[in-house]
Amino acid sequence: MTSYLFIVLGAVLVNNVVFVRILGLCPFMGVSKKLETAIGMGAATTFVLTLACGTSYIIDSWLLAPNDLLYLRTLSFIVTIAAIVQLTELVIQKTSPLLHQVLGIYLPLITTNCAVLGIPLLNIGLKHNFVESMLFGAGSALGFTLALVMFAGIRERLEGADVPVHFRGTAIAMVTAGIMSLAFMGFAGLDKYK
Amino acid sequence: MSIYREISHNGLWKQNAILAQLLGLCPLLAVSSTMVNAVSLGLATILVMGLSNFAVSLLRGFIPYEIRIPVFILIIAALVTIVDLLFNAFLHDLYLVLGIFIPLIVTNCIVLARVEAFAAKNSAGLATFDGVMMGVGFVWVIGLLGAIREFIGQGTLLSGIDMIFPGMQAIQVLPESYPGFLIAILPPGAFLVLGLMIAGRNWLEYRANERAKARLLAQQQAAGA
Amino acid sequence: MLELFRFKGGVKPASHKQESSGAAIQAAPLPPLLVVPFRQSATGAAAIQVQAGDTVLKGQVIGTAEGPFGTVVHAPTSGTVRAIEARPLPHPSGLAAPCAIIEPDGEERWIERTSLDPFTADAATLRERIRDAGIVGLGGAAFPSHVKARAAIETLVINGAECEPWITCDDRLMRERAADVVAGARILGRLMGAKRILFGIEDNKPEAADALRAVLTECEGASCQVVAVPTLYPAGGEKQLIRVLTGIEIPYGKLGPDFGVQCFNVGTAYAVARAVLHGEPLVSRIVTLAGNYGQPGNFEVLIGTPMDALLPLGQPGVDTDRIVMGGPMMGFPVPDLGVPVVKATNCLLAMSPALFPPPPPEMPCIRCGACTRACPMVLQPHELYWYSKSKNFGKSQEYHLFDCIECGCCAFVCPSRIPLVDYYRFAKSEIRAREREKAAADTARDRYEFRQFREEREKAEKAARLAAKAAETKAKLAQEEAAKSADAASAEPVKVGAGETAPQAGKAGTSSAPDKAALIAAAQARAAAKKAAAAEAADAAPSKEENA
Amino acid sequence: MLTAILVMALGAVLLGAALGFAAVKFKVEGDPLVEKIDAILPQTQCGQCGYPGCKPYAEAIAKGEAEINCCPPGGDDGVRKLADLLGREFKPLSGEHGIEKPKSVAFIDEQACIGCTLCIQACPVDAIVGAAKQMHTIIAAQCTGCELCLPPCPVNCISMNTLPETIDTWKWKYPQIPLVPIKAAPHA
Amino acid sequence: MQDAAPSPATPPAGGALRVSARTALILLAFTLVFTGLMATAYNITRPQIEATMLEAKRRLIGEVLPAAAYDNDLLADAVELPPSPALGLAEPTRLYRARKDGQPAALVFEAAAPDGYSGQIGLILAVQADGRLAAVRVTSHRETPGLGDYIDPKKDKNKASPWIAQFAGRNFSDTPREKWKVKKDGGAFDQHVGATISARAVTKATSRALDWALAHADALYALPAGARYEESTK
Amino acid sequence: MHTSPHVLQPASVRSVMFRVLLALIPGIAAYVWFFGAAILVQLALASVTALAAEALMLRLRDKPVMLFLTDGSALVTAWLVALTFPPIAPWWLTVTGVLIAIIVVKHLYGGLGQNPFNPAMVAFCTMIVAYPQLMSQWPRAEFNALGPMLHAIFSGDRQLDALVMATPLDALRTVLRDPEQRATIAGILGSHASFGNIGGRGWEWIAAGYLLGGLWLIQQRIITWHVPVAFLVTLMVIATGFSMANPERFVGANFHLFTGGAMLGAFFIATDPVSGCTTPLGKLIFAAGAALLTWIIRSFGAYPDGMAFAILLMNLLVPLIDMNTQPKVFGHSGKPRGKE
Ligand SMILES: Cc1cc2nc3c(=O)[nH]c(=O)nc-3n(C[C@H](O)[C@H](O)[C@H](O)COP(=O)(O)O)c2cc1C
Ligand SMILES: Cc1cc2nc3c(=O)[nH]c(=O)nc-3n(C[C@H](O)[C@H](O)[C@H](O)COP(=O)(O)O)c2cc1C
Ligand SMILES: Cc1cc2nc3c(=O)[nH]c(=O)nc-3n(C[C@H](O)[C@H](O)[C@H](O)COP(=O)(O)O)c2cc1C
Ligand SMILES: Cc1cc2nc3c(=O)[nH]c(=O)nc-3n(C[C@H](O)[C@H](O)[C@H](O)CO)c2cc1C
Ligand code: SF4
Ligand code: SF4
Ligand code: SF4
Ligand code: SF4
Ligand code: FES
Repeated sequence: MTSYLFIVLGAVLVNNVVFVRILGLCPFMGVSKKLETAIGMGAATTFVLTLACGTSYIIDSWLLAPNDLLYLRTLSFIVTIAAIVQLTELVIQKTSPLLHQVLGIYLPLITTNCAVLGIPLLNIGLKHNFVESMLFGAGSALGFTLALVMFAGIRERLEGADVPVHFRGTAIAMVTAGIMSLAFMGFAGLDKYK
Repeated sequence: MSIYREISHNGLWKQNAILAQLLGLCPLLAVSSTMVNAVSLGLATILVMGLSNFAVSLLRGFIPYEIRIPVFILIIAALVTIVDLLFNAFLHDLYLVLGIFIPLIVTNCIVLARVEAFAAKNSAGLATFDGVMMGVGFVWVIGLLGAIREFIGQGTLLSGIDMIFPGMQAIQVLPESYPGFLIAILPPGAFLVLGLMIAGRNWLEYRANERAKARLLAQQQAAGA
Repeated sequence: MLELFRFKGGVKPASHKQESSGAAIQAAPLPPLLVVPFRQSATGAAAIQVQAGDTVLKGQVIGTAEGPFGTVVHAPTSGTVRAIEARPLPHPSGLAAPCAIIEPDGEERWIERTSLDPFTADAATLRERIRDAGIVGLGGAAFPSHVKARAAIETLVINGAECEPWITCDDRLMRERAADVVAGARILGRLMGAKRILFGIEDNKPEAADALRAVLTECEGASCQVVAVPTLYPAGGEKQLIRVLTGIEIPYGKLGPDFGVQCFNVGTAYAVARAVLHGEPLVSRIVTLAGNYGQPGNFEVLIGTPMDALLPLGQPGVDTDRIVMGGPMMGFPVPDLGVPVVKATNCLLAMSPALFPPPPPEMPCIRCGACTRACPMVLQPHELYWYSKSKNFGKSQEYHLFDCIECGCCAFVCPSRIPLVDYYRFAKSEIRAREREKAAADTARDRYEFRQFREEREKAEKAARLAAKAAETKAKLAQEEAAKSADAASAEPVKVGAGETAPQAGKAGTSSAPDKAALIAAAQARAAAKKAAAAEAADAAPSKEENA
Repeated sequence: MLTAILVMALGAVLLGAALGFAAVKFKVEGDPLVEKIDAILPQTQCGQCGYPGCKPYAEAIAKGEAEINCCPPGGDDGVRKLADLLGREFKPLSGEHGIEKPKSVAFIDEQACIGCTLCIQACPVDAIVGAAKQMHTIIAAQCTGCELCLPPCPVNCISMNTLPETIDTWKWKYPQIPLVPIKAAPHA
Repeated sequence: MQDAAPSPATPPAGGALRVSARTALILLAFTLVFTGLMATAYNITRPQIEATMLEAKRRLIGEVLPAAAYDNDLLADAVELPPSPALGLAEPTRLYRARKDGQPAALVFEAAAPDGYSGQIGLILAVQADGRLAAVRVTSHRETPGLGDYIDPKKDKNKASPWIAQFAGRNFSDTPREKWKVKKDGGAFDQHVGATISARAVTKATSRALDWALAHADALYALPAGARYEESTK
Repeated sequence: MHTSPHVLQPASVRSVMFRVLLALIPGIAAYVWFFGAAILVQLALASVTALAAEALMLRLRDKPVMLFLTDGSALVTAWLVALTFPPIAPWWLTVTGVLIAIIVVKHLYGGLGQNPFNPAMVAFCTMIVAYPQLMSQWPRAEFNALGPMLHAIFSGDRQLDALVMATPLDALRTVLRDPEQRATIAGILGSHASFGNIGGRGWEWIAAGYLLGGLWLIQQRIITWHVPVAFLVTLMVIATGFSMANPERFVGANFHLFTGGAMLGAFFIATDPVSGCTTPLGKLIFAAGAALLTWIIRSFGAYPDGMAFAILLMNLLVPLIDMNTQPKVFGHSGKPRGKE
């Protein structure tokens, strides 16, 4: 049980997707101007990534590995993920218009979030089992959400700052992300205690 | 001819995937800790971009609108897999270093964006050129980033070149006693250096604008006089 | 003893009361000209009832109330109206608005004054009297008092706190005219059915409190009490005083009566007493001259007295560089010394660089939190500042910008010397302007959409009619058309009648601009030719008016 | 090789069918985005953006056909709001559609008006009243200041007046920060 | 975009089916073509990839045991090792047996030091048949870059004689067991000042692994290739 | 036009900052007593660098140089950098740290008051990540001969075995994490040279000095009680709890409070108004979070003193905390936030 907890905590804090694994940066930079959108994107990603990790585990261990088709991983994963995104959108559109309003515009963006492919691939590298894969996916996505939301909070505040003109916008956002990832290095070594 | 110039200008500078559009950041930041890694992944990206643009523009007549995205992804993923296999076979050390970032070219938004925005609407020649130019735009940025990080971080350039050309040596730029500035090689350094590069681009743009304005003013004055 | 409550925050600036509180109120002499603005309340201007050349009596109505929130304006003295013209007002903008320029005849002839028995008159009559006497809040906001006195309440708070430094007009008023203040309070109390009346006075004015207590000994009916409240700026703010006296907190967007309290300034109460008991409308008020004066003090001044006629009474020092209307915490510099004293003018503070050093340079906010500790409204002034400065008005509203009472406590304590209140005022007026624009845009959208709808409908109707006609008599129609377009250069009546869209019409007009005469002729011809269509359009316009 | 093709073919058939079906079945209709964009536009209905009114421009933006910086009455502020809404990059007002002007209203010189009704037809918000051959007047409160009525007037009797500032419309100015260094123009 | 889109409220079922059938077919075609392409690429590159992997493995072994030291097909002469606490290993690994002229020459196997500064340090060792440690190398570690990472000779500033080289050729007779420690703990091996922990971890793990190899060498050499070794002795 | 108020309390950023500097003096005095005058050299070095960098950036950004240069904030940052770095850090380490703090963390964000991160702590974290070894070499307590230290600071020669010693925190973790040593906490604390009566030797007195200065700051109303109290109490509670549960593995509260940067952090760093929370509840959460993270990183992490990372991590959360801990506005108590 605790090992599961460590997988999640490790993915959220110690090996944060954005700051340590360096995945999912495009949405991290792109949808972090407002807190509201950041939360929406985080929720959508969490949902999709968890599912993606589960399905990709199944595909890999039931379909690809037994048939010696590992080179189809990239293709089959990305296609499945695209389908999951699409189907999720349809399902929530039909069942929960409210949720669709919240997540709808972010779902299509997720396909190009490289974390949704990267994390399932990492799962395989880390030899996680099914439950661990899902937890790792969820933890990573939570880490992504945490990073995104904190970043959005800071960026909202930065909008009023007297940042030197050439640094306004993305440049200072990058510097900020750098300092954030420096802060996350403080968690280094914690995952030693599994 | 001018269309080619425009495409190159777009790819290399104006619409530069990273500096202007902020796409494809993950590989950029993750594998640019040394120049060799950076350029290698960049070259792989060029390869994928050129090929996928070429393939899509050739096949564009056959792709129905509503499934264009899945088909594009299919094409890109296939090409990426092939590149991945090639790296594994011929540049194994590099393959280990670049890790998941080769397959991740699939999700690199620039590739898909270019395919959709350009290749799906243009002839094969133009599309390939566009793909390559966008890729070159990516390569020079990632290469520069890698060079800066490596230089600050360990005072060398081209370390790891022996993974590609066995026998070649890294260039020790700063004296051996340089203590290195590790942070540049670690993730925080990647963000910081990229931030500085974007600021540098802003500054260059700004200066170019100022110059253009001054020139215009001078012209007007000349005309007025 | 009444249990007192505390409000959070507040500051203690040096009070400087004794400079002007020593001497009795003097009557200011009649100025050679009075400038009486028709805009005397916070809610708008009165309707002008006099013309240049009219002679008026003291207390005669020269402007009548417009709408339920309107107030009446009176001639402050007898004399002749010299002109009705726009003059700058004592307002931060320095903008001009219509004023009556009255030349006094020096006789101070009153209109006929009738008193009213407050114990027999019914509430409506009393309220009418208050309105007709032109009484607005004298505590600063100049809100029409009859509007405030409309509700039924539990507790009436009479605000004699006078928490602003330097100002002593209420202090002197209470000391010298306690009987009328209390009488006014009782009238208001009766009017609103108050069970108790609380006089809140800061504890640095014991004489005033004693004077009121002396009068209050014979108080019956409603229980009246004079309460000394701790001296802490802004204890005199309505919300703070109510909080201190009753424990009730009135949020933004709510009014005192929603919680069974109402608050009037002592000067307002006094004016009510004069109006009801003596039939005197509000034509003068007490003004404190304090600050850089040789002879500071309090003066009873006619409304409309130009400030440059009043100021010499206090002998302002030669190094005076600004006059501030109101106190140092909330007042604003008057833009022009020719502006008149109005009902809201409680103090004219003379400023010199020595007494009031110019503000040191503004530094960035260091988020030290001094302002948050000082804010009596428990706001986050630095956040309001941060977002107002960067014009992120949505955020500043999220941080309750409109709860801010502009008391200035935050700016007073700010180590970075940021003129915080200036930013809030900027943001507030910007937001209000945007709301106005938004409302205008919404009406414009409705009207535009209605027009689109109408044009569609007309087009459809026309098409239907045309089709019918065409089926009927093709030849005849063709003939008619030919006749119509005979002298018209360009336009085709059928098309125009069918309602061409606006931009196209515009282009049609511009394209043939050069020859004006021909154009006019053409236009007239066109107009004649499509009389029917035009009539239809004109019909439609009013019908739509009704809809809107 | 064969298994590979089989496995992928299976997936492709399933996915292709699902997506193709979805594309038809769940086609999104009506775009709430247009309303949101329209709410930001100033509703001057002046057509300077190149579209016949604000709503058409809003539709064009929603479709991605129009830039967001073409509405002069909305000014840079308007562009900024659109940029926020759409997640696009802010760009300053494009000069080619005109420049931001202070709000004004049209005024008809009633002496000169010949009652041609042309301006009535031009006005997008029906702010002009009058009948043929009779003097026309503009209801100032409803005039959006679009200037569309100026060109059609055959006698040029319509002029635009900027609205004067009154105490009610007066705005507090942005507090100037006395931090600007006292330094002769550093660099442009 | 789509021209004749039917109203979404009542999609004509036949239309939807037809469209989806067509798109499915097209997608299928693309899939077939590109999967074929990939499969071809895979088949072409497979031999090369396998060769590269072997080469990589051989190179790794070469780090600890020169090719001249044996003449058998080392990679084929392997036994399965179950997870072994003594070696610090939680996963099954392979152990290779080097033989020269049919005689046991060396054992090449992996081990791990669990107590590195920031986690486990992976090692590969070659232990000669005469009980000497041929060499040890770090295969994976997460020690602090620039501080503890000198245990990896690639990162060691002293390229001429990297820190880890000091173990080569040692055995328990020239360095008694109680001296297999870093100097700071009174042992025989150097450490870098300020980064003793990494050195200590590697030293201890090496000594343990050497011990283990000596104890099990005979049994290991005796096993048939490909067999699974059971530590029945304990 | 400037309107109201027309009177201001006599307060200024400068007086705030200089009082903070003053409050650091007792701690610095103890520092000099135990570790020698090298720290004064570092302070001077840091101050000069900070002022130069500040002046340069102000000039580049066209801001009034003298106004900001004399506000004292750069000096506070510089002093905190110097006080958190080892006193025998090579000169370039201090200089680089200060440059990072002032140029990157302060001025790229717009200068005074606008930086979301604590400049001194970013400098510390950057340097400990980049040069962990240099950043953890401290002189032996009571070894206060200036000469060798100056040599260490200004020459490239870092063969300092005689001079340096691990910090108490570092020493403790090194020993505790070595399973072979079978050491008990009590044993280590008694034996090792770097431990004193309460915390680290010398450190405890420095911490007491900071405590004194910090209390004075509270009395001066420059900082409020929230941050130091929440920080110290949280650290105390967690440390006590764990050390009671497992005295073999976890040290007690006294040690945590009186060693490393805890006291400095509680009174001078977590209280940085610019990068910290401003609401009362926010301050409590901020400081408690920082203390918790400090303890976690100290006890399990790779870096010996987690205080800097903890504060930086909490800096990331400041906007969110502030946003969600707004005190109830006058009259709005009990009602949900938001405008009607
Ligand atoms: C726009 C506005 C509307 C008001 N409406 C009422 C009202 O309907 N009833 C009432 O009793 N007071 C009303 N007031 C008066 C306020 O409650 C308050 O007493 C007055 O503004 C004086 O407050 P101040 O001098 O503290 O600013 C209104 C005030 C304003 C500014
Ligand atoms: C910060 C602040 C301070 C105030 N101080 C006083 C004061 O000292 N005395 C006073 O009568 N009104 C003061 N007012 C005005 C009162 O809030 C309130 O408007 C007034 O007492 C209502 O009475 P009125 O309508 O008769 O003016 C102050 C208002 C504010 C916002
Ligand atoms: C951030 C940081 C990282 C460290 N990394 C390592 C490391 O990777 N390996 C190591 O042996 N010591 C490392 N140390 C040093 C240890 O904490 C400890 O001080 C050292 O190993 C003791 O060695 P000494 O006895 O030679 O001083 C690190 C210290 C710090 C502050
Ligand atoms: C109580 C107090 C604590 C401060 N703490 C720090 C600090 O920890 N680090 C720092 O760089 N500056 C600190 N400063 C100085 C100043 O706030 C800091 O330089 C700003 O972050 C610069 O914008 C402090 C100032 C005060 C008043
Ligand atoms: S008092 Fe001034 S400096 Fe302090 S937080 Fe408030 S606005 Fe900022
Ligand atoms: S002016 Fe506004 S923000 Fe400032 S203290 Fe007063 S109520 Fe609070
Ligand atoms: S330019 Fe005119 S018509 Fe176009 S959106 Fe703006 S206001 Fe509306
Ligand atoms: S009156 Fe003229 S300017 Fe005003 S809205 Fe109508 S057409 Fe436009
Ligand atoms: S490259 Fe990783 S999200 Fe775009």
